[in-house]
Amino acid sequence: MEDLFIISDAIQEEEYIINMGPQHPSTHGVLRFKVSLKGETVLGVEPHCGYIHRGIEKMCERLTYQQVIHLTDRLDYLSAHINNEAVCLLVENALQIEVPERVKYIRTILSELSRLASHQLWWCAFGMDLGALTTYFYGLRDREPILDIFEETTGARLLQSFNCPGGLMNDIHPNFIKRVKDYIVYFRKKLPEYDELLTGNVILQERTNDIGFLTLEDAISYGVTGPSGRASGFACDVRKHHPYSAYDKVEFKEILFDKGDTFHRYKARVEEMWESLKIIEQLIDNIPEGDFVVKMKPIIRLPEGEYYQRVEACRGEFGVYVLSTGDKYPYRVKFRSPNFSNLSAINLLSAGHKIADLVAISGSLDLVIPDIDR
Amino acid sequence: MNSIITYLKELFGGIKTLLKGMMVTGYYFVHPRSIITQQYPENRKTLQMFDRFKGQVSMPHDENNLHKCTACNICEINCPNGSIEVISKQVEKADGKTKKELDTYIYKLSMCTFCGLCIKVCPQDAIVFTPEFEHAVFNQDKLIKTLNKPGSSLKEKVKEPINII
Amino acid sequence: MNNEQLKEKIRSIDSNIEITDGPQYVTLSVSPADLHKTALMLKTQADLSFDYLFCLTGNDLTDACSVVYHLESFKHRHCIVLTVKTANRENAVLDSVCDIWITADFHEREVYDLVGITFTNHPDMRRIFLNEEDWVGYPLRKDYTDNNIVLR
Amino acid sequence: MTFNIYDLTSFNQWVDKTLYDSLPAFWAMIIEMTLIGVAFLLFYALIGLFLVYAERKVCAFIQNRVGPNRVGPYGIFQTIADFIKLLMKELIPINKADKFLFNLAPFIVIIASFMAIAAIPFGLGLHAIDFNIGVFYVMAVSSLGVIGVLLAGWSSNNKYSLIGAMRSGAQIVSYELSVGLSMVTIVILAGSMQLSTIVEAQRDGWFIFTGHVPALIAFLIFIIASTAETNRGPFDLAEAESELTAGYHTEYSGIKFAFFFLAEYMNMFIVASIAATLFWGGWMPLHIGGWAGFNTVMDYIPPFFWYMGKTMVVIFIMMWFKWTFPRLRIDQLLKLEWKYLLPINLFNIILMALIVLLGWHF
Repeated sequence: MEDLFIISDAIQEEEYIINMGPQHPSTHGVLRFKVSLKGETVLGVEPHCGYIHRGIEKMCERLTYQQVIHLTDRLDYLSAHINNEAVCLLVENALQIEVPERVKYIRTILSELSRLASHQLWWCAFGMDLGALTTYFYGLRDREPILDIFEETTGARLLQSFNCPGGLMNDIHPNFIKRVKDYIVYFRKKLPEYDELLTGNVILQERTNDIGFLTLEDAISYGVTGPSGRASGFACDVRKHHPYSAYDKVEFKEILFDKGDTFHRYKARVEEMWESLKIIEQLIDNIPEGDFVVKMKPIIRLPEGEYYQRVEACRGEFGVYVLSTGDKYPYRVKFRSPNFSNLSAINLLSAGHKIADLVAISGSLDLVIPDIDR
Repeated sequence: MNSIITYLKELFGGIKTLLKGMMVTGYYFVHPRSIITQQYPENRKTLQMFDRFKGQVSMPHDENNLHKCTACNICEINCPNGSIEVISKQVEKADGKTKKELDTYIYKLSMCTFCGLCIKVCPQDAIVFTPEFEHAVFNQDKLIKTLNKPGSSLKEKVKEPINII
Repeated sequence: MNNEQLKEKIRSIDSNIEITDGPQYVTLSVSPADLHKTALMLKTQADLSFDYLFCLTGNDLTDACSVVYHLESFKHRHCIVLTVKTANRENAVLDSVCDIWITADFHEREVYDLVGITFTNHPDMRRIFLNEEDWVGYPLRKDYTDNNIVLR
Repeated sequence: MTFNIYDLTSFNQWVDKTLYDSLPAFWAMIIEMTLIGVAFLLFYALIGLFLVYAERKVCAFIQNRVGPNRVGPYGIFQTIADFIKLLMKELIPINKADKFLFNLAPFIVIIASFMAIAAIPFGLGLHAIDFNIGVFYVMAVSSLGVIGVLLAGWSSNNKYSLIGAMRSGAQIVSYELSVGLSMVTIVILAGSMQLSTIVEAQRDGWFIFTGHVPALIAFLIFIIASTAETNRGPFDLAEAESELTAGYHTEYSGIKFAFFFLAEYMNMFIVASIAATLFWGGWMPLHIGGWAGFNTVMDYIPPFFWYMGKTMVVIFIMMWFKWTFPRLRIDQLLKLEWKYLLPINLFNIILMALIVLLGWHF
C-alpha cells in the first residue's frame, strides 16, 4: 500500500514536473501523464484522463440495445468488432437465443482479423515510440489488406458495426474467404520480417529487457489483462477460459510468459499474431452454411436483472454490464474497458526508470485513450 | 578471459542483429515496386470502392423519378443520433382518400455514424448506402442533404408498411 | 468450484450473507458495514481466493446507490458477484476495497466521479474524468440534468 | 597524373594575382573573402535543399512508400516549397524566454557548421583555407554547435527543451572523444593534420584499404560517433520526438527553426565529407596499384564528383541506419561510448601506431 501511492508524496517543490500530454506524440491520444522527474529518472506518474470522455454509458441509457452497439465501436476503435460482439452476445445470452454456427464462425474470424490489425498497429506505434520510424509504415502496409477485407464485407474499415443481436448485418462477401486465405499466406511471409527488423534488434532488446516489471500478483491485483497481463503469467484469456462464439472449436495456445517486463509484453503480442493466424486458418475453410442472422423481435426487451458478458478484446478483457428493468432501454450500461485497468499500473511500472522507458512502457501497455475515458 | 569473450560476443552479436535489420530496410529500398501507395486524386477515374462501402445514405430513384419511401418513419426512430428526419404530408388521392406521403427526407451527414440501422430496418428497401466518400465541403449546412429528388413520388405497388413501433 | 459448491462454501463461512442466483453468477448481497469484511474474506479464504476484480460498477437505483463487484479467482477459475447497497442516495458512502484489489483504486474513483458514491479509506478520492474544480453533479445519476444534453 | 587537368590551383592564383595587382591589398582581400563567402553560401543552401529532399526520398523508399511527389516532377521542388513556407511562418515570441539567447542560439548552430565547411577540400584547388591543422580545426569548430543547442534549450523556458539540451550536452562531450580518437588514428597513418596532405597521401590507395583493419574500425567508429555528434537517429535523443516532442527546438518556429533544421543537415554533410576525406581519399579518384589503364580512366572523372559521390555514399549509410534503428536511451548511449567505442578506439590507435612503426601498411 505504501509504495502504491508514492506519487502524492513524491510530487514536491524540488522535483521537476513535466506534463506528457494531452498533446504529446507518445501518448497516442489525449491522455496526460503528470510525470515527476529527478534528472532523467521518473519518480512517479500520475495519469489524468477524461479528455475524451463522451459519456457513452449515459448515452446508452437512452438507446435501444441495437443502437448501443454502434457506440461500442467508439470505445476501443481498434477492436470495434469485438466490442460489438460483446453486446450482441450479452443480448443473445440474456434472451437465450442460439445463433447459427455460421454466425459464430464469421464473428470469430472477424474478431481475430481485428486482433491482427490491432496488434499490427500497436507494433508500428511501439516501434515509433522507441524511435524506429520505419516500423510504422511496414505495420500499416500489412494492415491495409485486413482493412480492405473489412471494407468489402462490412462496409467500413475501422468502425464496422457489423454485429447485431442475433447475428450479423450482412452475409460475408463472396470474395471474403479467398481474400482472407491470400492474406494469411502474405502475412506469414511478412511476420518474420517484424522479428528481424525490431524484435531481434539489440537496441530494442536493451531498451525493453528488464524494464517495467509487473509481477503476477500485481497483474492480478491491478487487473492488467490481455497480452500485458499474460506477459506476467496471468492466464486471463477469456477466449480460453470462458469460450464464446467459435473459440471452443479451435486449437490455440494462450501465450504466457512469466517475466512480465516490457520486452515480454512486446513478445506476447507478436506471438499472439501467430496464434490469430492459426485460429483464422482453422476456421476459414469450415464456415458452415446457414443463415447469417436469427429473426429477432424489432424491440428487444431483456428480462429484469443483471447481465455481464466478457470477451477478449485486443488489449485485454472487455466486459459489458447491463442492468435491465425489462424496458426497451437498458437501465444502466457499464463497459469494463481493459485499458482503464491497464493504465492504473503505469505508476508501478515506470517509477524508477528513465523518461524514455516511460514511453516504452506506456507503448507496451498499448493504451487506446477513448477506451479509457469512454 | 571469459569476460573478454562475452564482451566480444555481445559486441558482434549486437552488430549482427543490427545488420539484419538493415538488410530488411535495404531490401525495400531497392524494391520500390513493392510500394502499394495509391495516388489518390490522380486515380480518381479508376478508383473502385467496394460495393458495400458505407459512404452515405441515399435514396435510389428509378428513371421515372420514383422512390420507394412510404414515410413510415422507422428509420428515423431507429437512428441513434437523430441524423434522419422524415417529413411527410397528407395527399388527397383521386379516390378521395388521404394518404401519407413523403415530403422531404432530410439526412444530416454530419451527424451520421454509419451504423446501418436505418437501412437494415427499412421495410421497403427505400434507402441504401452508396460508396461516395468525398464529403468535404466548405459549409456545414451542405452536409444536411435532402435525399428525395424534387418532384419525385412514391413508386406504386409497394408492400404495405409493417408497423413496428 | 461450481455455483452450488460456492454457495455452500460461503454459507458455511458466513450465514448472514444473502445469496441469490443471478443469470450467470452467484450473487452475494451484503450490507455496507459488512462490505470490507466480506471482501477480505472472499480474497483471503483459500478455497475461494477471489483475487481478480474484473468489474466494479456503481448504479443509481433512484432510492439508493449500489455497487456491483465482479470477482474471479485466478486459481480456481470461478466467478462471483458481490453487491452492496448504500443506506441512502444523497449521502452514499461505502468502504473502499482498494487495499484488497488495487484495481479498485481507479474504478472507485470513476464511480465517485460519475455516480457519486464516496469511498472511505480511499487514498485519493478525486474525480477521474470530469473536472475536479467546476463540475457539478454526478452524470450517471438518473436525475442529472445538463443543458447540453441533446435529446434525439 | 591526368587528373591534374582539373587542377584549379592555377586559376585561383590567377584570380588572386589579378585582384592584388589591380586593387589595394585590403580591398583585394575583402573581395576575395566576399567571393568565397557567397560561393559557400550558395553551396550551403543548395546542399541543404538537396539533402532534405534526399533524406525524404531515401526514407520514403526505405519505408516502402513514395515520398514527396506533388511539387514538381518526383517532388523535387518540395524542399523549396517547404523553405518558402518556413520563411513565411510567424516567429512566435516566447513569454519569459531569454530573448537575446533565444534569438542567438540558431545563429551559433548555423555559424559553427558554416565555419567547418571552410577547411574541407572539395577538389584539387577547391579549398578555402588549407590549414596545417585542418583536422584539428574541423573537430574544434564542429563541436561549437552544441553551445547553440544548449543555449536554445536553456533560453526557451521549456522543460522539454532543457532536458533535450542537457542530453545533447552529455552526448557531445562523450562522443567528441570518439570522433577525435578515430581521426587521430588516420592522422597517425597519414603523418599530417593538413587535410590536403592527407588526401595526397591517399594517391595510391585510400586509407580504408591501405590502413588494414584499424582503418576500417576507425571508419566504423567515426561514422557511429559522428552520427551521435550530429544528433541524428538512432542517437537523436536531444530531439527525441516520442519523448520530448521536439527537444531543444520545441519552441522555435519559422526561419529560426529552419536554421536548426538546415544546420542538422549541414553537420551531416560535414561529417560525411570528413569521413570521405580521411578514409576514402576525399577527391582522390579510385586508384588500384599496378592497374595503370584503370587508374587513367578513373582520373578522367573530375575530383569534385569523386568527392561528392563519396560524401553521398556516407550520407546514405547514415540515413540508412537512422531509418532502421530504434533510438537509444541516454544511459545506453553513454554506455556505448564509454564501454565499447572508447576502449576499442584506444586499442585501435595502438594497433595503428604499431602498424605504422613496423611499416606494415601498404
